Amino acid sequence: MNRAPAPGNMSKMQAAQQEMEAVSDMYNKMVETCFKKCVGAKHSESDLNSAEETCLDRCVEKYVEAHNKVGQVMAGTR
Amino acid sequence: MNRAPAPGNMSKMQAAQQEMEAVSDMYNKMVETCFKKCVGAKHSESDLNSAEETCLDRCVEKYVEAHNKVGQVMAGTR
Amino acid sequence: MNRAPAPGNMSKMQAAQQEMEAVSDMYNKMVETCFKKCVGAKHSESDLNSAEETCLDRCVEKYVEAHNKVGQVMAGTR
Amino acid sequence: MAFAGGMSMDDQRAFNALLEQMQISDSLKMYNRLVERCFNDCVNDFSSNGLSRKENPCITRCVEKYLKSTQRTGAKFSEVQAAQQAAAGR
Amino acid sequence: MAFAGGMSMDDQRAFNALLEQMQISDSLKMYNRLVERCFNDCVNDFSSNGLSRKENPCITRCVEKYLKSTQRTGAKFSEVQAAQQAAAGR
Amino acid sequence: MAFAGGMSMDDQRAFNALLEQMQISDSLKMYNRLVERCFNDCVNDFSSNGLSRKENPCITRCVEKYLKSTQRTGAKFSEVQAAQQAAAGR
Repeated sequence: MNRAPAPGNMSKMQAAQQEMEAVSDMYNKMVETCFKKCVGAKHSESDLNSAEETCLDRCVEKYVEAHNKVGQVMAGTR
Repeated sequence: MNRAPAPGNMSKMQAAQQEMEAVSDMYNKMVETCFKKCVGAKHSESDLNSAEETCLDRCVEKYVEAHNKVGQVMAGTR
Repeated sequence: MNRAPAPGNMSKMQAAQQEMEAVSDMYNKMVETCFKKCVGAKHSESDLNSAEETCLDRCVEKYVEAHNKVGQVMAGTR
Repeated sequence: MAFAGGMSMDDQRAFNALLEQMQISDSLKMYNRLVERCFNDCVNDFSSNGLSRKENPCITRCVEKYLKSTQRTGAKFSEVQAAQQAAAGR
Repeated sequence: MAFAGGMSMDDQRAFNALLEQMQISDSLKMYNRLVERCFNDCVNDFSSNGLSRKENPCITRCVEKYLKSTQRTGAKFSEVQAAQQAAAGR
Repeated sequence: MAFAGGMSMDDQRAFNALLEQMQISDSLKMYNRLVERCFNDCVNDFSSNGLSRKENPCITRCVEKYLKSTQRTGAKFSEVQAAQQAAAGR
């Protein structure tokens, strides 16, 4: 009577974990990159101004677009 | 007869592990940051001079102070 | 009838895992470092030119040499 | 998220525990990155002890700005992901 | 590699599963680093939506160049490692 | 540290094994960071093979300086932590 998860389920969980770690890693890199590109290192204000907000929104959109594009190039389907 | 750790203990161990990993991650970032700020990239000597030593000591103190301050700001108690 | 790996084997597997992770971490840092030093950030071409290829080869050789040298210095046998 | 589809109850429970652990570990690392960034941006003078009167409020502003920035980035990311999944037809 | 020497069959099987998992996780992280690098190098203008006509081909070239570069670096690294092991006499 | 408080003997043993593993993994990563930093700071010329007569001693000095720096930083960190815990009254 083996109570351990069946191999199929085990790998399903591991695959889910790896997918989540990959999304989280991608997200963290995006946050850092967009903060650096849009907000900079001055910190004379504690609020984002509207130029920074627009920049952050576009940065996220472009980052996801770039992420998808890299996959296409790697798959040779550019 | 379940020999696995009780759930409470399990999470105690995981919490301890996560706290240790967090301290270690913080420590490693501090070492890198203070080395860059105080020692630089020249390496014409193999010893730290006394200005670099004083700088490292103050850098560690300030880093820990900043670490605590960030927690206070995040908790809204600034 | 304990089916878990014997402690000796367990640590053999963990040691193997740690060695692999260390090699992989070293390799990834080398790839990043040599790309930055030899290829740069312009990307006006999609092929490596021969100067970049030679640079990458030498960079790998030097990186491994530096890796070994650091070990010697740390062991006090310089 | 559709990650946990097709798992047994036991596996889902284990998966949720794992998820929770990852989130804690993620937020601890985020905290450390935040400290590193704001320290780097705000603290450059080591001629005296303790955070100076210029460095202290700089760190406060940096943290507040960073948190607002993460919030905005996260909201936009969810929006973009939802649009993508709608476009992919599921 | 000589890593798995002296293990039982069961342990070798577990080790291979672990190895496979590490490789998947490694290649996912590599993908993310590649995106980060090419985005950083190619995208610097946020005055309009979507990747521009300059940014788009820059990313393509960056990815292709990075992949060629990793291939070359990997091949050279294997060569150097083999030479070292031959010199060490095993 | 007060981490392991309130654990059973079995858990403490498992915890110590984990601790040891983390320390090994940490020191391997530190080694790799040290190589990366000193290579970055000392090696910038790829016009010939092998570390040059300038690069070689630069790496030696960099490693020695980095190790001294980590030692000093670690000692100071312990001191600051101890003072904090004394101030917190435990």
